[in-house]
Amino acid sequence: MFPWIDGFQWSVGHIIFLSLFFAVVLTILVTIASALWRTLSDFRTHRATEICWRMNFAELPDAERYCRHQLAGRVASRICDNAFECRQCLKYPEFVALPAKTPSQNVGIDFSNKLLYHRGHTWVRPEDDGTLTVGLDELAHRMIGRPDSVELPVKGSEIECNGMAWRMMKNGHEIQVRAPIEGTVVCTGGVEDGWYLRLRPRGPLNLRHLLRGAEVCGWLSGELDRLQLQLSASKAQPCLADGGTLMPELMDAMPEADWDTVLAATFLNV
Amino acid sequence: MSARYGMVIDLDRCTGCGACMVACAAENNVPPAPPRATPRTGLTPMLVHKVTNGMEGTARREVFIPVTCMQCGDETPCVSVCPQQAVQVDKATGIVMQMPQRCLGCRYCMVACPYHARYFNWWDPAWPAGMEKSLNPGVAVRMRGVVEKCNLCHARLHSAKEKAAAAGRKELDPADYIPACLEACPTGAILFGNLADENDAVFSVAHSPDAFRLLARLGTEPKVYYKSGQAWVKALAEHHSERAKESKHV
Amino acid sequence: MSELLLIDRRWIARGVERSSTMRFLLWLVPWVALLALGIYAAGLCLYYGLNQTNMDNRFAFGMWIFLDLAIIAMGAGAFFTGFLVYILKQEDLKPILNSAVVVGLVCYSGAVAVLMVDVGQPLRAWFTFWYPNTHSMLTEVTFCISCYLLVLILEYIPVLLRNRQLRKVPSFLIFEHQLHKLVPVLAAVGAFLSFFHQGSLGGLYGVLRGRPFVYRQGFAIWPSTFFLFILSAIAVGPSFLILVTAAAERVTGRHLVKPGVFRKLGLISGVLLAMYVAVKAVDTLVWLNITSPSLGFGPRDYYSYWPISSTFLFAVTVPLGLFPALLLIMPITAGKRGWLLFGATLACAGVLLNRFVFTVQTLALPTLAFDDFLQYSPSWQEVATFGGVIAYGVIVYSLSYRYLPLFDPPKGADPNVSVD
Amino acid sequence: MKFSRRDLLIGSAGATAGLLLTPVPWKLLGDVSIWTQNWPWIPQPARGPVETKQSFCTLCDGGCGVRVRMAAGYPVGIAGIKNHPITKGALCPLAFAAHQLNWHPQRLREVRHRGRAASWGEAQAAFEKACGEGPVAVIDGRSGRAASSVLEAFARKQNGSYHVVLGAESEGLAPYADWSGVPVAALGYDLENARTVVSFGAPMLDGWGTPGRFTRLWSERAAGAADPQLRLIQVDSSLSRTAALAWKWVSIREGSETELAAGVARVLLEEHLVSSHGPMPQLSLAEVAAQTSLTTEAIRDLARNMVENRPVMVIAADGNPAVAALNVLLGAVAAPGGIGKRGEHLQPRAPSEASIGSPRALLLDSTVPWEFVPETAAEVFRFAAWDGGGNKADWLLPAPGFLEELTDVLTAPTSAVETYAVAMNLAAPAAEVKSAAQFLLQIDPTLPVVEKVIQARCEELFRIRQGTVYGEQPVAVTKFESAQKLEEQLRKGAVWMDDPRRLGGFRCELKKWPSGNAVSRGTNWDTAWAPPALPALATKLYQESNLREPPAGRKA
Amino acid sequence: MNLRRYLLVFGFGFALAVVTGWVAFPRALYVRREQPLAFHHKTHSEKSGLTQCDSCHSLSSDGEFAGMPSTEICAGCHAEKLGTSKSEATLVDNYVKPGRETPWLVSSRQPANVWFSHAIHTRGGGLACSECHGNYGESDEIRIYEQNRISGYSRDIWGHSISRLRRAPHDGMKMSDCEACHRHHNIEVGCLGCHE
Repeated sequence: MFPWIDGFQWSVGHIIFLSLFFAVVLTILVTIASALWRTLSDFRTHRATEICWRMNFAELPDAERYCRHQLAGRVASRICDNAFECRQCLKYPEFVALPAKTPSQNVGIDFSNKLLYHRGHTWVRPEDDGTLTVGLDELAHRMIGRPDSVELPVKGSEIECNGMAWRMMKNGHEIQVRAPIEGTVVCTGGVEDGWYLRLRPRGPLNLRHLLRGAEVCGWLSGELDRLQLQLSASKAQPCLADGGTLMPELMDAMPEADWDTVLAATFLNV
Repeated sequence: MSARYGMVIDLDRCTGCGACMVACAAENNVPPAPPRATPRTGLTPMLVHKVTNGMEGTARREVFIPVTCMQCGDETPCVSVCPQQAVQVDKATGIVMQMPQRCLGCRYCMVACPYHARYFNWWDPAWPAGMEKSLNPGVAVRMRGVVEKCNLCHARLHSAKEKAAAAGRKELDPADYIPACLEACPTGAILFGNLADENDAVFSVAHSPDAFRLLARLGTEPKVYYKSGQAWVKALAEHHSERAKESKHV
Repeated sequence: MSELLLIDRRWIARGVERSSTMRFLLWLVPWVALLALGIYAAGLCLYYGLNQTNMDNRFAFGMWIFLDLAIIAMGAGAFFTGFLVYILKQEDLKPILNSAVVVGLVCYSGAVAVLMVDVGQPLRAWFTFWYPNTHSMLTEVTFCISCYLLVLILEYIPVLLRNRQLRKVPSFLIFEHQLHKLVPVLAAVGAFLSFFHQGSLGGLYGVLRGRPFVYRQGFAIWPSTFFLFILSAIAVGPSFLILVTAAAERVTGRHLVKPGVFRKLGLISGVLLAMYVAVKAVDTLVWLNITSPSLGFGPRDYYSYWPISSTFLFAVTVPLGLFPALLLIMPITAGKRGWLLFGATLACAGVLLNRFVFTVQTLALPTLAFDDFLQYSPSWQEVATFGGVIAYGVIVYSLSYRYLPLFDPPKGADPNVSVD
Repeated sequence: MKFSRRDLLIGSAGATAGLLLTPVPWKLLGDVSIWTQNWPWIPQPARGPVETKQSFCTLCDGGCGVRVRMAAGYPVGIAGIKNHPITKGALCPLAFAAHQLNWHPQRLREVRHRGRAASWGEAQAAFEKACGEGPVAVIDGRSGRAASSVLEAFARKQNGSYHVVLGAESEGLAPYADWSGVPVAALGYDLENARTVVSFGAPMLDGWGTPGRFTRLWSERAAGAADPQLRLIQVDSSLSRTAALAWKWVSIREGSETELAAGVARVLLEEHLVSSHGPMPQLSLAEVAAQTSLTTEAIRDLARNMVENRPVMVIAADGNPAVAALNVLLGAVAAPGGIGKRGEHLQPRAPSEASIGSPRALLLDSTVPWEFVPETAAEVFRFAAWDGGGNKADWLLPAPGFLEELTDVLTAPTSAVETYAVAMNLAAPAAEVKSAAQFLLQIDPTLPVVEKVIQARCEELFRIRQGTVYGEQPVAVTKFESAQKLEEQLRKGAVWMDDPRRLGGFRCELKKWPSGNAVSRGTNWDTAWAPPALPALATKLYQESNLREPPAGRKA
Repeated sequence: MNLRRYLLVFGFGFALAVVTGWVAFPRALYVRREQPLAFHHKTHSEKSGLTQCDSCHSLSSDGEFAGMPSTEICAGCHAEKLGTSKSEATLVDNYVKPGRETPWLVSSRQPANVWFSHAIHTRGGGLACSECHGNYGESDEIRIYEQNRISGYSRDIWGHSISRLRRAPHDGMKMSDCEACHRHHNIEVGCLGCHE
């Protein structure tokens, strides 16, 4: 194996063989090492969350990737391939100019036009002092009801858009709420306050990727349909009469449903 | 000095008594076969085959062919195949050396050997109670799971070397190095010596017209020669196509 | 119980339909039993030594080596598909790539496991790396197989990390992401390694000048069998992939890949097989008329024994060589699934028989004129040990199929409808 | 801060990485491999000083000289003695593993009474009781040894009887003894001077007589030669190993030796191939041919071959008088290269008494072959080193094994010249053993002591001043200055051999052509010679190379 | 971001393993065994003038090396107690009087599969004893015998430092040490030149 080991020969064949072997082993090791290194640096440069989000997004079926403009009825049909990152979307300006056609109907869940919604069922409210308040939307509330416990990030910690904002426990299910936007935690609220986080945005404020107005209505109705299908797909008895409203404390009402899947489907999990 | 130790076995002198086998086994601490052993799973570094000319009645002839490691010279089949250099040809003596302690028991060398002169330790070596007192101190007992073969009574070469060194000689005395098999042969059918030395008796006999080697055409250059006046024996050993009927071994 | 169902459910990728937990467990039971038996038999061999087998001084290699050679040839599909996809950019084969990797991993790790039982001193196996004899084909095999096994594991990791639960760990997901970017490098290395060890497995026999039945002349340091084994391996690899995938489809009752993929694999397999048969024929003629006679051995020294006779040689070349090749190439047959599978089966059988002849027949034939033609039948320990390996393969593949994205599901389908 | 499962995983990952940079995995890997090279359950040879000694093999009455390598006080290797005057270094295959025989699984290690373990004390008590109640018959396998004289003396004092079981070779000589009145023990074959040896089924090259004596002769004078100095003609029903190597093989129907002998005799007489006039056998040549399945021509050829190249001798496998008579006819009796009469310088061997009668007890020496099973009602005390299996002995008494007993080695039955040697007890006994002589000496201390007898015989040899002592160098007895020196030499493994002498001094008369039946030995004892229990090794080797069938029931 | 914390935990595990492997492991690997009696080379060379190794560790004329002197050699002087030391008493009472061999634990003993001829190395090769055995002959203490728990070898075979770095020339009697010396004197011997 090595010159000082018994059986080593300074012959051409021997040298060639061993150098080939070492070359191969080296290549393999270098491959592993570089993969590890890149992983590490992704974390250091805060790109990790985005990559995770994009990879998960890539796995989504089309049904879960309707573009906001389709939801708003501005275009007939459009599938997002940009991980819902309208801020980097080149098409955004031309579409947003179009008029929204979706009528603002009652989908059984009330939502506010003052709030900007994220597909993870969180909303963002810009405050006057330039901070942003983040809370859970009505649908999530109805589903989860009163969480058994809430684990909020400590003040001053950095939050990444689409990364985990805070963690809640309900009936043994872990719910990792996605952050609607990146920023630094200024102060934290709770269930009683109706909001959970107050963030100071990183860099110039850009909320373009959040749903608003007509889009929300389309989006929520879509979500409700999916939720219904999800729940009836699992071994739960039908619970949503047409036109009926979503009952509160859904998770308590149907403990045997496959909530892991449901929560993941509604993005209420990282 | 670079010797080429080899043998000439005179088949016309071999009575097939098996003394060489017993002496070899005793010298090299070969354990007795366990009850489950078959003739094909035993250890016989020296093995005498009984071969007939295939005729019947009074025309029938028999010959006994002792087969051991042929100590192949060039193209040694077993050496080149061993993955971890557990077999090598000794430069000084030409002996093909098998190292049980290095062997991992892949048995590739046994597949490579055309003479079936290599044996695998299928069992842990075991002797009847007390018999271990009769083991030859010059030879290490092999462990289960390794290949072994004739090393030309290497323990005897060792003591010959030691004797020479003690007497301050560089060359060892041929009388000190005599493998067990030919020491045991009652008819002196086995001749042993240095094939590289033209004055050595074995050299001239090996080059006599009666001398031949097993499967010589394989080109493995065995250093064990055979000798017989009977044409059919020579033909049998060299030309494979003339097969012997009902040749006995297993 | 329902807990178990839920947990099992949570590990299955979202939006794909899999058989119920019960059915899956029932399916596993017999295989686990077989695996347990195999482990017991292997344990016997390791504890008491190889006297547990029916190998002997003449049959130094037995059923284990023969089947190892066979499954390693079958596993060639892994590196070859990787080579086609990443190096030759045959993107349409991508859907079966993961499945191919698993098949390769199973075949190679299984073979290595059996080898560890087969050698008399497994604890010293590392000597081969420490004191390598670089002239030995076996050294080449050992180095290549162990390196390639490492590569296969690395290729398997990304598939593994895409599991629904594991991917929740961000670092895993990122690592998978990064490693996946580098997989082409691994594919290239893997192709290089497999090329050499598939070859050296043939060289293993080709260099044996003491065994005229397998001794071959060749090119540089490599006898002709070196190249023949490569060719036969890459020829049969895709066929085996077809069979495995087809079997998976049969068991799961789903269409896993588009028919086009089978067709393409079959075509590749067939063409290569045809080439193999041609080269093999030439090689056999050269050997029988030049190489073997020069060593003093004629055809009747090989083919005058029952049950082994020239029919074996014929079988390998025509009914199990040329015929399947045609089945796999000709559109009329290759178009029909049944014929395609039949062809693939024959192709695999052919290589199986070829490896058998090289391993077992070689040892059965006497070299000394006064020696006999011997026969050998494996002991139950040998059979069981290998059965264990097969069980291991089935189990690993089943688990991978259930919990990992082996055949990536087509996008845009409604998650509730069983799409795969 | 609290530790999560994730911390544990990461920590162990770190530990794994760190461990690779320590000697732990690598040293363990190495040490485990070394362990496989020195597995504790694998026996290793003892360390200790190595020395080489000389002695004699006493497994059979061949009296071959052995060179013994001793390590840590036990024999570890056997070889022949080059300058042994008769065997010239040749030995039978068994001898090379004889030192392992002492550890053979069938070695008798304890006294057994009717199958159950007993003590030496009980055995002695039982024997003394028996002696008190009636006559004792003592049976010896090899007469004339110092130990034999102890046995014989005991038998005499107990007014019991002393018998000797003859080996096959001696049986073959018995007819001449009957015809000439010379005791069998004094007769032998003068092979060294013969030029044609006709063997009627005797395994000449397969352990006959002193193994090695004839094989050595054959290899020097016959092997491989088309027209050898020494012609070996083998009459055998099957292609035995001897037949396969013989100059000529005469294949006859099994058991028709007597007829063939008659046929040959008729030819010899009819064609006047022999000078002497013997009685003509009744059988006609045609009848013989029919019986032996030979052609009459073949029989004539055989007869002519016999006289072509003289001196010739005929050797029978057993005591067949018809075959023996051929030697008389051929004038091979008391002639060089024929049947010879040895000098008897040491005290003549006691004649074996004809009838066993009905003794109270029967004592068998360990030299009696296992196949010898007397038909008697007496209580049998059997000495043996190895358990030979099924037998009728009431008492089995463990006797010394190979090189475990001091004994003298007398002339081999087939030898034409007298020899004398001493086998030393080189090896410590593997169990608590006693020879028959030692056993009897405990009972009756007045009996002669083996050492003393040997000493006396050495003095006798010194006194007669004949023969030569073959040690490192051959030294004539006349060169020795004292009997002690001579004994010393013999105890070191030298062998005394009488001077070669002109044979003769006895005649055999054939009144009528003998029938095949052996002359009655006065007993109905089965005395076929058979080898002792085989060394584990030899059995194994025979099993693996079917050179011989392993003797039944004697597997290691 | 708790990346820093993970690195800390990783480093802790790493350090722990390294320390264990280099410090604790070597101690745990060997079992220490006492010699039957405290023999001091120095005492013997000074008091009785036995300065030559082979006056006790004799080498016979045909090259056989006695190794540890037999009890009868000791008895040559110690037939009766000469002094008052405890170990001498042990020698005389336990071994000389009953005529038993002293069960020395030989630190430099090679395994059974090694054939080493002192004759060839000393008479043939002209090596001094100390070149392999160091100056143990002058030492005035008795070595504790350290035995590897797995391989059963004496610690002297591997050498005293687990890393085999910065060793005294005679420290270590592994195959590689023999080879190194042979290479240095360009002596070529095959496997069976030194193995049985």
